[in-house]
Amino acid sequence: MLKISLDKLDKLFEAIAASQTLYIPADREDGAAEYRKYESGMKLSNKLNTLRSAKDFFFPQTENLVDFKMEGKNIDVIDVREESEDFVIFGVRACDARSFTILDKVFLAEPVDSYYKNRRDHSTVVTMACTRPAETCFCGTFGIDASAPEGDAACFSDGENLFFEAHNEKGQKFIDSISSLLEEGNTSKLDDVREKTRDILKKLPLANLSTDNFGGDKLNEYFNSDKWGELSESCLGCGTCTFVCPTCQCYDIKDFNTGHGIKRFRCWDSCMYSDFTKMAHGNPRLTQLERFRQRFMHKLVYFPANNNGEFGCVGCGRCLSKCPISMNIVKVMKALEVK
Amino acid sequence: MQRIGVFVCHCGTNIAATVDVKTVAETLGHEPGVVISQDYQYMCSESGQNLVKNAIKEHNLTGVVVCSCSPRMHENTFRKAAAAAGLNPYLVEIANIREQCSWIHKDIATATEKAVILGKAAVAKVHLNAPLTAGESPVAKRALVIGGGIAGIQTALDIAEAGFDVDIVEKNPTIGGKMAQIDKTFPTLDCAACILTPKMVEASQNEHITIHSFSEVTDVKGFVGNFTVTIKKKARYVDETKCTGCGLCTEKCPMKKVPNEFNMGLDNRSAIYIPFAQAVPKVATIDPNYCMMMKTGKCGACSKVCSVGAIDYKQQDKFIEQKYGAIVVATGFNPINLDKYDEFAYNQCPDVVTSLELERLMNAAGPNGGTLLRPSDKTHPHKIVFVQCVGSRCDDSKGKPYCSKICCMYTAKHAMLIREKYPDTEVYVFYIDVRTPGKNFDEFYRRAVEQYNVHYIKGMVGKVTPRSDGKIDVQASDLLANEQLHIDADMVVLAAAIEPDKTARPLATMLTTQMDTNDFFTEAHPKLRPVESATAGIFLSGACQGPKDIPETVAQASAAAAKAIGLLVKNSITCNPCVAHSDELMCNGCSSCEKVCPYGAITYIDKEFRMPDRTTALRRVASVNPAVCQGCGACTVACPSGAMDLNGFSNSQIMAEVDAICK
Amino acid sequence: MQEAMINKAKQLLADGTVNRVIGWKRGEFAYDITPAVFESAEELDSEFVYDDFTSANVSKYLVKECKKEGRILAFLKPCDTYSFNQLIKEHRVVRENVYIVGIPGGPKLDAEKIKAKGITGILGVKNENYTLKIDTVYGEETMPFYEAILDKCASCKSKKHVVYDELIGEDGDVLDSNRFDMVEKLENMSAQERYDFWREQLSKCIRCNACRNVCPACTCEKCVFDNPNSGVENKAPADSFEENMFHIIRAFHVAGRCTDCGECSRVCPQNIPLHLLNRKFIKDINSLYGEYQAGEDTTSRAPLNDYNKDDCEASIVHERGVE
Amino acid sequence: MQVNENKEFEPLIVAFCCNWCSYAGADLSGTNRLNYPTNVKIIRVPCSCRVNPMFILRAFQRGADGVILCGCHPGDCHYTSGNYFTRRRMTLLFSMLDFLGIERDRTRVEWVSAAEGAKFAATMNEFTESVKKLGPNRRLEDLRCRKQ
Repeated sequence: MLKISLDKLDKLFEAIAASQTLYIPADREDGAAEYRKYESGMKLSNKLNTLRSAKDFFFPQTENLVDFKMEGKNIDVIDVREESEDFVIFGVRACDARSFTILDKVFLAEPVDSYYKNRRDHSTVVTMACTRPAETCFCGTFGIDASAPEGDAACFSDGENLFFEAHNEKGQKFIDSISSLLEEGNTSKLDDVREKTRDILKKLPLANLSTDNFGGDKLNEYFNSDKWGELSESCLGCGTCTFVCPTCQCYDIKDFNTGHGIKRFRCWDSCMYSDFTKMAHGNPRLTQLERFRQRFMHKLVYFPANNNGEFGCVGCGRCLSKCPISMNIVKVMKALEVK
Repeated sequence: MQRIGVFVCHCGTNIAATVDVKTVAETLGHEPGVVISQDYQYMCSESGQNLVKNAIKEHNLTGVVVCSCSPRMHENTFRKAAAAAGLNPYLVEIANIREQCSWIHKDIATATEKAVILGKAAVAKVHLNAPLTAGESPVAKRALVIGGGIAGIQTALDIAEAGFDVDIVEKNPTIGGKMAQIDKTFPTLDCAACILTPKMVEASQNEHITIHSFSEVTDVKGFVGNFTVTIKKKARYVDETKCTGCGLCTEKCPMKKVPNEFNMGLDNRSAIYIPFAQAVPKVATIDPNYCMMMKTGKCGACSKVCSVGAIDYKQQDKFIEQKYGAIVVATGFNPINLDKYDEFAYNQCPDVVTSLELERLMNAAGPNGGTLLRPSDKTHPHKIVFVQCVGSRCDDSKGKPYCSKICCMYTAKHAMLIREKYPDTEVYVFYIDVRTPGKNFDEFYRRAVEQYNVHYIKGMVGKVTPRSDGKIDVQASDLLANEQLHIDADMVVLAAAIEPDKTARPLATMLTTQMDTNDFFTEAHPKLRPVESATAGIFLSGACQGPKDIPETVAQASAAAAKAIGLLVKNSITCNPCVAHSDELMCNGCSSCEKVCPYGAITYIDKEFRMPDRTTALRRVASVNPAVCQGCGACTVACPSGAMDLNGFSNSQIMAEVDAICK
Repeated sequence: MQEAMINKAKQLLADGTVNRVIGWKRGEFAYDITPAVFESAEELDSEFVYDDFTSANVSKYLVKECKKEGRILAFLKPCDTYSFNQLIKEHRVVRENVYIVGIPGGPKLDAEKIKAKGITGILGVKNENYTLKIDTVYGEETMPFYEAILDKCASCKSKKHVVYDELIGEDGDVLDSNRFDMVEKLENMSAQERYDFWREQLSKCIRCNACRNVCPACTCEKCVFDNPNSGVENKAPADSFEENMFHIIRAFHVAGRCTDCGECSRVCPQNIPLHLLNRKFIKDINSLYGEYQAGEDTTSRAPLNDYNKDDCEASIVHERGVE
Repeated sequence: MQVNENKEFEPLIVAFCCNWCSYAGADLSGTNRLNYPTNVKIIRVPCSCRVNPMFILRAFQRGADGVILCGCHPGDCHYTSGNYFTRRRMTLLFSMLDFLGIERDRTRVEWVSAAEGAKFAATMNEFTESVKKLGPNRRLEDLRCRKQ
């Protein structure tokens, strides 16, 4: 496999950034990792994952859709769409990489979301295999191998070198573009590392969590489960889980009056919010129980029902560590399963 | 869809000289919702108003913006015009392009630009104006006067004179208050009782006046025109309706060692008593703390001698509830307690007295029958020292920061009376300043100094020490001569500061009126509304509002009566529709709004609401009484959820103006 | 402690004093503890937990709980009692419907602090003489207890319970805390530095509303920021202004009401030190209008619902400190 | 913010004036022809205590460079106590804005009575000058509202 020595990462990043915009996970001052636009000298974070998911690249929290310009009693409609430039997201973990597939199923299905597609088309996703998964990881539950991530191209560290592997044409093009920095390397140590990682993955506390009892056919079993009351009673109705989630894809479209025009924009919405999908007649889900149920039913039942059994969760564990009251999909799955 | 008319006034050249009114009218004509935009020479003139009225009818306008002078000038004019044309008057907004534009700016271009922006702000606001209707609230045709001193009596007489029923609530067994205890009045030196007691009798005989003596207000509910007051008639153990005031019981009562409050404790009364001969009502009262019958069950002397059987040892407090349209507070004042003034030896020496005690000592109905004698040995004093400002104009916590106002004059009166009656008595007055602003006041004071040779000394008394020989050593400084003085006086008279009655503060809470830090009631405006409290329907009479002498008190009492009558003659009152209102669905019931409301207009009710989960729950929500709310808006900012909003100046209206201006 | 609490809860359930108990429920790991309502002795025995990670302030749940049938037992830490008292003051809870057992408070642990040390794959955490023994899939790790405590506990203001029906353990005292140190540090920076500091912090905001929704002072039936008719509704920080606006107004709305329980910063997924905004108001109130601790009592007037005729003028802001 | 032909920075000032004192004071400065800059635009409110901090932030969001709040002198409030509440609210709000690094001189509270037309004009002249020195409001503006 082609490889580069880890101490030459700077050179690699410089080379990528010379031709297109590069984003890498970097540590910010408070210690958390976030994707940042690469600038000289920036160091790759050694954190397991970024605090916010990578979905922002394709589905940003807010996005202007169209402007209306008002002059007296006239209104002009202005398309504010900008063609995206090519960019590389480096160091995406297996879970986030899978989340893109899930988002694609939503935004690239007819009618195609052209804003999303534009960014997706211009991106190259370079993933990186995990070597130190955390207790909150349960990507395996959804058939994801943290040591063999998807993406256009993937890379693997054996502690000294970074090995590259292309998964498609885009990925191959990316590797070709940096091939001058790469050399063929021996993967025997890497194989050990991967073996070890897989061992660890098996030992994680959530390793045995299974989706066997969930899926598109479970609507009736779970919708009226008496567990929802107990599960949702401590839910604060905040949007933390939704906003750190790599697969949550609900949004709201709003108009902002700037004084000299209207900016129509979309922004993330959360099914946990009291005004979620509020319509002229009111709100279809009046209680927090219903809203809470919606989130988990969507991920575990509705989404697989509409997407050939694919679940709306990738087991990244962000909600497990960020929920203010530590209620999460794992607890929900375990509670529902118990009959 | 809104149909707004814009009317730009030239105001002759007042506006048109600096603002290009045509441009303003034309530009505003392009604003969303504006269907007609006109300019005219004088919009406030008859024909200008007709222009507006016709436009309202012709274009079926939903809102009107007049760009003209200040709304303080003609807002009402245009509101009336709109109303006459069938448009709700509160759908009119004024853009002030004269006082706040053409008159202060010189450059036509920038002034015009600003006028347009102000016009746009008004258009933006009027888009959100809601039609408002001034509510009406009925007025109960009865007044309550709290306090039966000269202030309360005068107010009650004036209100009764106008033909309205008035109730006086007096906490003591008789009305009359402080004035009844005073001997003579300055600056005319006529006898206080001679001028007061006829008024007391007049009050008791007036068919419109009901006197609740020995009574207290215990609860006040409601609002202007519609108060419900609970009055406690304290048990006096004598049936008021039967007692003839013959006084036989007071003579026969064996318990005669009760300090006599009326005479400031300078002599004693019996356990059953009538405070003084001219008391109104002239009804006996039993003091249960001293009555043998009440304490031990053995006696009953009064009951035996009472030929009408008025004595009732088992009498209970009685509560009556009454509706009033107006309430006048006349709770008066008291001299402060001098216990903390050790330097003046008030508690050590009986011959150190307060001025009010001196009044009683000199009064013909007083303990000495009008002869001035020392309380200690009943001898005639030959040297009397008066100390001014005892506790007045004081920075420390013992006293009061304010001037008690009446002391300078009554001390001059005392000094003069003593010198007149006892020329062999020397009188010294120690003062900080002598304040005599009042008709014939300074002349009066000068007479004391010049004609009666009262020794006025600028300086403070440092220490008063009773000596074993019965004399009192007064150590003082003479600031003008810059020397220390020692006077061996026979008597010392302290001009104690006066303070509001202790019942005033709990009463203010009940009435939701405001008090200052000294517990004087706060008037609605210190200059322009001196006899009204900030709470509608509550008026202030006499010294409860601030230190006052008798003429001022009577003047204010009549003024308060006039204000109360002005309210009582109305069958109903029109309420300002620009008042706060609470959106019950958003209200948290947290009480923040209530805390900042200066009028007590906000109350809370428990109301049943449908909850999201289809159950119902009881929630505490704020409710604004539009008859009481004056529309300041303090509550709207105190409310975190924005449930509280203000008609005419709503959050969205003000923000629309901000947006328009900042556009 | 946990044992004593379970016993107390069982006893109060058994004698009918209460019909349910609000406390905390064990999670998947050592630290992911969820507030929960228990209705039976069995539930208490199997799931009730009170340990070094039990930090969530349950007083806000009582707004909802006290409207239900019967009385609820609430275990309140000292800081939680201030929140509850403030809710009593604002008529948001019905005191009689809650039976309060005061329990000793923190310091409580912050799992994020442990993870920040690079410790991961956590299977268990034990406190042995104030050294944390952390069992992980990668082997055992240790770290000093006090390096892992929550920031809010590091500047604890009081160990005293201001409202309770009974206590387990001794009551403590109000403490001299260093809680205003960081506010002061910021005050002493230049305006530009302060601006840069807050821009960096607030630009992290994702408007998840966790700070607001966890806040025991934010119990509005409808928040202005969720209300389309309020004119300031916004769902996402679409501009840096909106990031500022939300946090300024939120802090202003709880000014004089915030008890400084620190939950806002604890729950912020983006680690924004939001409590500093509240503490700034508290510090200003203390220095300008006299010491005031929200939640200390249920009758005093909140500083913003009160005034003094001699209050300083707003110009004091322009005159003091660093420009 | 406005930029005139000379390209000199012209700040936009929003002045909230209470109906009873300051608005009347502003009228009086008009009656007496006491000039102050056109930059100042007045919004009438019943009492200074009606001004919600949200209005002030709103003004900055929409492009105001300075916001001044005028009310009756303490003790003279038409509603007796409104301005006392205003004083506390604004002191705390301004302190918070300062804490966030927003220039202090963009906000101000001034007590102007109905008789103080001269004071009103002087205050507005002075405030406009001081905001002019600060330059355009950048720290508390909403970029979406900036005029292109």
